[in-house]
Amino acid sequence: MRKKFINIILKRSEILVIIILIIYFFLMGIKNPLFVRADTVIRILFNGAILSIISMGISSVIITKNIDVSVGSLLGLAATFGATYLNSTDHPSILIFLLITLGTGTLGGLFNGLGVAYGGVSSIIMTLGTMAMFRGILTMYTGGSWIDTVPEWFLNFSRIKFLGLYYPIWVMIISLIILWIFFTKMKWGRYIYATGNSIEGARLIGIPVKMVVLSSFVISGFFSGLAALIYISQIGTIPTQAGTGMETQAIASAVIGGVSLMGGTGNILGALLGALLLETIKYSLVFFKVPAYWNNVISGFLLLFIVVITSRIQIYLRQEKEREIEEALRR
Amino acid sequence: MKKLSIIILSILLVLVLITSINAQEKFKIAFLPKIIGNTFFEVAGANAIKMGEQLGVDVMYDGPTEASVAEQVKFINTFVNQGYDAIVVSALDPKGLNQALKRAMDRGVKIVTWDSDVDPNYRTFYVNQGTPDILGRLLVQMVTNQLGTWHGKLKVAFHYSSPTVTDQNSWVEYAKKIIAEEYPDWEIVTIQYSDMDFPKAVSVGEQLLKTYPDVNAIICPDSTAFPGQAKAVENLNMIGKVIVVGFTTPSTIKQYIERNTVLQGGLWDCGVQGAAGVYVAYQLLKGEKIEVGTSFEIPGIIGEFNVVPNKLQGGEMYENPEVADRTDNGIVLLPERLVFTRYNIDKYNF
Amino acid sequence: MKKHYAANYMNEKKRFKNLNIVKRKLFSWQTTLIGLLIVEFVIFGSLNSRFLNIINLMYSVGDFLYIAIAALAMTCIIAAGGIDISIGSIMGLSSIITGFFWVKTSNIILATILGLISGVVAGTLNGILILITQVNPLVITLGSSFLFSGLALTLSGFAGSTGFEGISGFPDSFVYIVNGSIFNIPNPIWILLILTIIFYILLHKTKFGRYLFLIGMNPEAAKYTGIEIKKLTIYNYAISGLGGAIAGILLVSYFTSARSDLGADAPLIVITCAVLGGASIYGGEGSIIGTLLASLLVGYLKYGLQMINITSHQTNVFLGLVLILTISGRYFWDVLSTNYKNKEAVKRFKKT
Amino acid sequence: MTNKSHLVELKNIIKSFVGVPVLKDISFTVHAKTIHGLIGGNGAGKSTLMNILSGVYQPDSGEIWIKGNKERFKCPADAHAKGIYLVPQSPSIFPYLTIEENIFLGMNIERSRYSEYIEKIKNLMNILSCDFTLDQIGADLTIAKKQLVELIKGLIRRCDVIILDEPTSALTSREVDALFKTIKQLKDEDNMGFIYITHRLQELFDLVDKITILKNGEVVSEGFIENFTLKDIINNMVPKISENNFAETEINTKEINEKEYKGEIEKSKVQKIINKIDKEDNYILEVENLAGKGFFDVTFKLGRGGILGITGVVGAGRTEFAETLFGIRKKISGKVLLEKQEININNPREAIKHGMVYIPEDRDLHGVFLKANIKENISSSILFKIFKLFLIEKKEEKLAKDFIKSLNIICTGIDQKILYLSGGNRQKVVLGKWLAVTPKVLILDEPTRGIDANTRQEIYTNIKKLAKDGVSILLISSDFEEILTLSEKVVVMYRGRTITEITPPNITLENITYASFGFVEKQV
Repeated sequence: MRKKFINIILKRSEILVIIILIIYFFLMGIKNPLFVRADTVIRILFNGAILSIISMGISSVIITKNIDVSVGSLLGLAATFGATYLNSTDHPSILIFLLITLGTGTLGGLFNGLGVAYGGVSSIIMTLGTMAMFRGILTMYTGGSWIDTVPEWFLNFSRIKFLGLYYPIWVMIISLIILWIFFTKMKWGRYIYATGNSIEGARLIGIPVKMVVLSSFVISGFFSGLAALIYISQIGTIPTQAGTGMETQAIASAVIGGVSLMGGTGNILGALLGALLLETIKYSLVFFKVPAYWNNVISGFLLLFIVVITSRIQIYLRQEKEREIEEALRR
Repeated sequence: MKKLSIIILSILLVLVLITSINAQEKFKIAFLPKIIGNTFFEVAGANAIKMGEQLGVDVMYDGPTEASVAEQVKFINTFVNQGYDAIVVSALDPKGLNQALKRAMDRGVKIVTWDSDVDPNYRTFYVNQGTPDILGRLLVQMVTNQLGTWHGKLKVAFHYSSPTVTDQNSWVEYAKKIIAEEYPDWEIVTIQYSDMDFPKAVSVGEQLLKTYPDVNAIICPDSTAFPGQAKAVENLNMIGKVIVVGFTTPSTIKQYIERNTVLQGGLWDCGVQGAAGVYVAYQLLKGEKIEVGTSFEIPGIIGEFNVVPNKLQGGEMYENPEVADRTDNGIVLLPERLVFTRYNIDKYNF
Repeated sequence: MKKHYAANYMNEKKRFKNLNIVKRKLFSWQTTLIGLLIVEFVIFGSLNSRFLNIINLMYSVGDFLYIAIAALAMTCIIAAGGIDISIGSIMGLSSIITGFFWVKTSNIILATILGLISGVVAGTLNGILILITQVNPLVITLGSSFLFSGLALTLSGFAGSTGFEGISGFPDSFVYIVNGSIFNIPNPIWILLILTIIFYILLHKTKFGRYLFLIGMNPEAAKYTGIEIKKLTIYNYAISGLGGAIAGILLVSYFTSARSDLGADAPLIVITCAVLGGASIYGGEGSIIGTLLASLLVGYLKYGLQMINITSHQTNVFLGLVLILTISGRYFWDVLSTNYKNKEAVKRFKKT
Repeated sequence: MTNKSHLVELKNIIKSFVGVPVLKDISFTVHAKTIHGLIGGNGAGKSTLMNILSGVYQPDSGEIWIKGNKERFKCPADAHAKGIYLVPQSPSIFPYLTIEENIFLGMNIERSRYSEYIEKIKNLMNILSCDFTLDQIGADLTIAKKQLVELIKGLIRRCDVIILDEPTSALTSREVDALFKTIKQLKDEDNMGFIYITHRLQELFDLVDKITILKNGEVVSEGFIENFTLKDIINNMVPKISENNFAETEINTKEINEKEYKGEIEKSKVQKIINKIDKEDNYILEVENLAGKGFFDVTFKLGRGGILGITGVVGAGRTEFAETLFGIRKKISGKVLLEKQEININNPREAIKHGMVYIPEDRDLHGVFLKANIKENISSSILFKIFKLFLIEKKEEKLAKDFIKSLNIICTGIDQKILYLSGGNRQKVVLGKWLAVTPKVLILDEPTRGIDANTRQEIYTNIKKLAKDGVSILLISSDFEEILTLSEKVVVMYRGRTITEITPPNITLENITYASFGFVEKQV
C-alpha cells in the first residue's frame, strides 16, 4: 500500500501539486473563509486559463531541452493583430480572425523553431531575440497606443457558459486533452520526449530531430496564439505590455508541475496544475488582508516554500523507494 | 563577418533614411514620457509633435519601453549628447534624474517637466495637470457626485499601480486627507496595487470585491487599475452595486461607461499638457519670459494657463525656501480637468 | 613506405596544431566581438558625427555600468551551469537597504557595507535553496526575485513618508563615486575596469574559477573528482549577489536616489550580455572579456541607435535581429569554414 | 561492377574532421549471409566509417552503394529506410521512456502487428536472458542491461545490414554466447549481413566470416578469417609510428605479450605473486563487513603494491561498493582500515586526501570533462593541493605534458579538448588525472571498457608498473580475462556480498565463472 503510494507519486509528480493545492485551500479557508467557495475556484480557472495554456505550450519546448522566453511577447503580438482585425470591419469573419490570431502565434513559433533547429542559434538566445522583436513589432504596429475596444459580441464569448463552465475554461480543458493524447498516444509526441532525452540518440534511431525541435516551437507558438484569443475576449483591452512577464511564470509553472528543464520528462497535466497553483497564490493575496505592499513578499515566500517542500518530498520518496529496493535485495 | 556587416549596414541605412529628417537651425526639443506604448503618453507625444510643427521646431518623442529610471536617464544623456536644446520630461522618479538633468542644464539645455515633476532646482517649469489638492478632490468628488443627496457611512478602497509612483501617491494622500476632514463617516478598507499589469489589475480587482464584499466605492487613480477594476466588477456581475471612479484616458474607459459599469471617470487633457510642455520650452528657448503670478494663452488651445509658485504643490521639495517663491521657476497649471460621463465621452478622441 | 607515412602523419599533426593556434587567435569569438564593436562605431560615427564625441562616449558608460557589472557576475553563474534571475531584485534590495540605513544612521559607509552584505546574504540564500531543493536555479531565483523585490518595497516604506518613491539626500562623497572622474576619465570607466580585472582573475586565473567551469561542464564528474560542489555553489551565488549589490549601490550613487525597483529591468539584458559574450547557458563556457565586450556592444548599440533617431520600438526589433543574426552567422561561418577545410584536406590528400 | 549480392559497398570514402583526414580512400564491401568483422586500433576510423554508412556523417568524397544502387544518406533515417541499422557502442537508451517505447521508437509498424512484435521481443529477451520488463523506464537499467536493449532494438528491426559496435563490452560470457547464437541464426535465416566491431579479438574466431583491418584511416588487410591468426591481426593493427615518436617512453606497445592474450600465467610469475601475498603484515587497505546501498557485506584485504581483482556478474554490487569506498555514497555499516587506521570517508575529497582514488565505470559521465582540454582534466583532481588561490599556468602545463608523455596520450597538445579524443585516450587522461595525486590506493572500475586492444595493453602495462612502484590497486572488472591477466588475488562478489577469495594457483577462468554465479563449493 505504502509502496504503491510512493511509486505513484514518484511517477506522477502532478499528484503532489494537487495535494498542495488542497492543503493550500484548506489553510486559506482557516485564514479567510471567504476564499473557499466554488466561485473562487471558477474564477481561478477562468483567470488562469491564459497562463495554463501558455505553460502547456511551452512544456513541449522544455521537453525537447530547449526554452522559449518569447511566448509573452508573442501573445501580445497575436492579440494585437487579432483585435485590430476585429475592429477593422463591421462584420469581421470569425474564420479570418482565428487565422490571424492563431496564425501569428504559429508563425512566430515557426520563426523561433527555424532559428533554433536550422539556424544554429541556442534557444535562449533565439527567443530572447524574438522576445524583443515581437514586442517591438507590436509597438511599431500600434504606434504605442492600446487597443481599447473589442466588439461587444466577442467580449461576451468569454461569458458564455457550457455545463457551468466558461468557454475559456473549456478551451483550456480541450487543449489539455488534445496535448495529452498527442504526447502519450502519438508517435510524434514520443519523438519530442526522445529528442529531449538525448538528441544524439534520437538522431541515431532515425528521428528527424530538427523537425521535432521545430515542431515543438510551433506548438508553443500556436498555444501562445490560443492564449491571445482568450486574452482578447477575457480582458477586452490589449495594452502594449500584454503578456509581459508571462514567460517566466509559464516556465515556473511547468517546472513546478514536474517538467524538467533538462528535457525529456514531465507532462502536460503537471504544467497545467503548476500554472493553476501559481494562479491560486496570485488570486489569494488580497484575501490575506495585510497591507498590499507585503503581497510580493508573500507570493515570493510561498513560491519558494512550495518549491522547497515539493522537492524535499520528492527527494524523501526517492530515498524511500531506494530503501525498499534495498530491503527486497537483502531478502 | 563581412556578410553580416553588410547586412547590418544596409538595414541601418534603410532605417536611417526612413527616420531621420534632418532640418537645420531649428530648435530641437526632446519630449520624453515615462514609458512609451501607453495611450496616455502617446496622445501627449502626438500633440507635442503637432505643437512643434505649429511653432516650427523639431520635436522628438521617444522614451523607455520599460518603466525604469535607468533607461530614462540614458535617454536624457543621449538627448543632451545629440544636441537637443530643450528636454520636456515626465519623470519616473522625483530625484533619480537629478544628476542627468544637472549635467543637461550645465550644458545649457532647458528643462521643462510635465505630468510628473522633479526637484524644482533641476527644471524651470512644471506643466502640471493640477495640484494634488485639486486632483485628490476630483477623485473624492467623482464619488460624491454619484451619491446624490445621500449621506452616511461609506466603505472606500483605493486601487492603483504601486506605492512607488509619486503623483498617484500624492493624489491618494490628499484624497485620504479630504475624506478624513470632510467625510468622517467614510472608512478606507484597503489599498491595493496592480503594478500596471492588466490581468493582474483584473485579478486584484476581483479579489478586492470578494475579500471586502461590502465595499461601496473603489477609487483607481491609475490608467491600468481603473479599467481592470471595472472589468472585475463586470466579471463578478456587480454592475451598479459598487462605485468605480478613477483616472484614465476616455478611450480606455469608454466601453465601461457604455455598459454602465463606470459612471464617471476623470482625467485632464493630456494632449493639451503635451502641447503646453513644448510651448513652454519653446518660449524659454526664444528667451521670452514666463513669470510666476501671471497667466498666458496658447494659440489653438482654449483656456488660460496660470503660472503659480512652487510652494503651492506642497511638500518638502517645493517648500524649500530656495525655490518656493521664485518668479522664474514655477508651476504652469492646465486650464481644466475633465470628467467623462456617458453624455460627453464621445467628444474626446484620445 | 611506412616511414613516409609516419612523416606525413607528423606533418598533418603540425599543420593541425598551427591551424588551431591561428584559428584561436584570428577567429575567436572575442575578436569577432571587437570587430563588431568597431563596425558599430564606424557606422554610427558616419551617420552621426556627434556619436564619436569621446567625452560623450566615456560618460555614457555610466548608463549601462550596472548592466555590465551584473553581467560579469552572471558570467560566473552561467559558467557553473546556473542562472540568477534575482540579480535585478538584489540590486533593488541592496539599494533600499543602503538608503534605509543612510536615513536611519547617517553613516554612509556603514550603510554601503550593509547594502553589500544584504546582496551577499540574498545570494547565499539562493545558493542554499538551490542546493537543498535540487530544483533548477531558474525557478528558485524567480521565486526569490519576488521575495527580494517585495522586501525592498516593504522596507522602503519604513524609510520615511516618501520612502516608497525613493530615498534621497545622499552625501556628495557618495554621489561622487559614479558621477565624478579621476584624471579626466569618468569614474564608471575606472570602476568597470577594476571590476573586470577582478572578475577576470577570479574566473580565469584562480582555482575557484576553474572549479566553476568544471562544475558547469559536468557536475557528476566534478563530484567524482572530489570538487566540493556545494560549498562552491553557495560561494558563487553569494558572489553573484555581491555583484548585484555593487551594481545596485552604484545605481543609487548615479541617480542619487534609492528605489525598490532599481534594476528590475536588468535580468534579461544581463543574461543577453553574458551569453552574447560567449557563455553557454548549459554551463562550462564563459568569458569575462567576452561579457565586457558584449556589454559595451549592446550598450553602445542602444546609445548609437538613439543617436541616429531610431525610436525604442525599432531599437527592440533591431537588437533582437542583431542578436539572432550574429549568433546564427557565427554558426554558419563555422559550418562553412569546416567544410572548406575538409575539402582542402581531400584535395591535399588526392595530390599525394 | 556492382553486384546485387553486395549488400553494402562503400567506395573510395574520404572524410576529414576540421581539415584532419580520418578516412583516406576506404573501400569496403559487405555480402549477404556474412558476418564481417571490422577491427583496428584507436582512431583507425572504424566508428567514423560506420557513422558514414549509417548516415550520421556525410563523406567528403566517395560513394555508397546499397544492393547495387547508389545512395546518399543525409541522416540516419535515410540509412534505416535502406535497411541499415547501427547498434551504437555506448547505449543511448532514453531514460524517461519505457523499454517498450524505447524499442519501438522510430519504427513504423501497423497497430495490428504490434502484438506480434511484442512476442518477438519477448522471445529475444528470453534468449538473451534479460531480467528486466518492458514497462520499466530506461533510467532504471544498468549500463549492461541498456546494451541488451540496444541489441534487441537492432535485432527486432529486420534490416539487411546490422552494424554491431562493441556489443559485448558489458556482457557476461553467457550473454555473449546467446548473442552469437542469435546472430548466426539471423544471418542464415534472413539473408542478413552483419558488421561486427570488436576489441576482443578472440571473439572474431568464434563468430565472423570475413575481417577487414583498418589502420590510420586506411584498409591494411582484408580476407576470410581462416586466413588469419591472432598474431597476424595484431601485427596488422599496431601503429608503427609510435616507435619513432615515443621511443623514449617506458610504457610501450612493443611490450605486448601475446601469451597474456590467452590468459595463461607463467608459472614463475605465480610463484612471485604467492610470495608477495604471504607478507601478511603488509596490508594497506582492509575492508570489514562493509555495507551500503546495493551491497551488504564486503570483506577483503589489499596488500601494499598488490593488484586485487574484484569481479562478479552485473548487479553484484561492485560499482556501488567502490563508490561507497570512495565516499560518493554513504556507508551503512562496516569498517574500512587504511594502513591499519580506521577511516571514515564522507566525500571524495576526504578519500583523495587519504590517498585513495577511484576511476569510475562510466568514463564520459563521471570520469572526464568532455568540454575541457587535457590540461584542465589532468589538473582537476589536484588543483586543491598544488594551488592556494591563483593558478600557475606553467606548473599546470608541465603536469599535463608529463602525463601525456608518460601515458602516451595521442593528442595534438595539452589544449586539445577531450571531446576529440578516442575512448582509449580519454581513459588515459582519466588515469593521468588520478595519478597526479600520487595515490596509495587506486580503484579501477572497468578500466578498459570499450577500448581497443592496443590501448588496453598499454593500460595493463601501466597498471602493472604502478603496482611495481608501490601503488596498491583494486581492479573491478566484469571482464574475467582482464581479472585473470592482472590480478594477484581475486575476490568474487555475488548479490552484494564477497563470497569467495581466490588465490593463485586457483585463479582460473573456470573458478571465477563458477564463483560469480554463486557456486562457491565448486572451487577447491
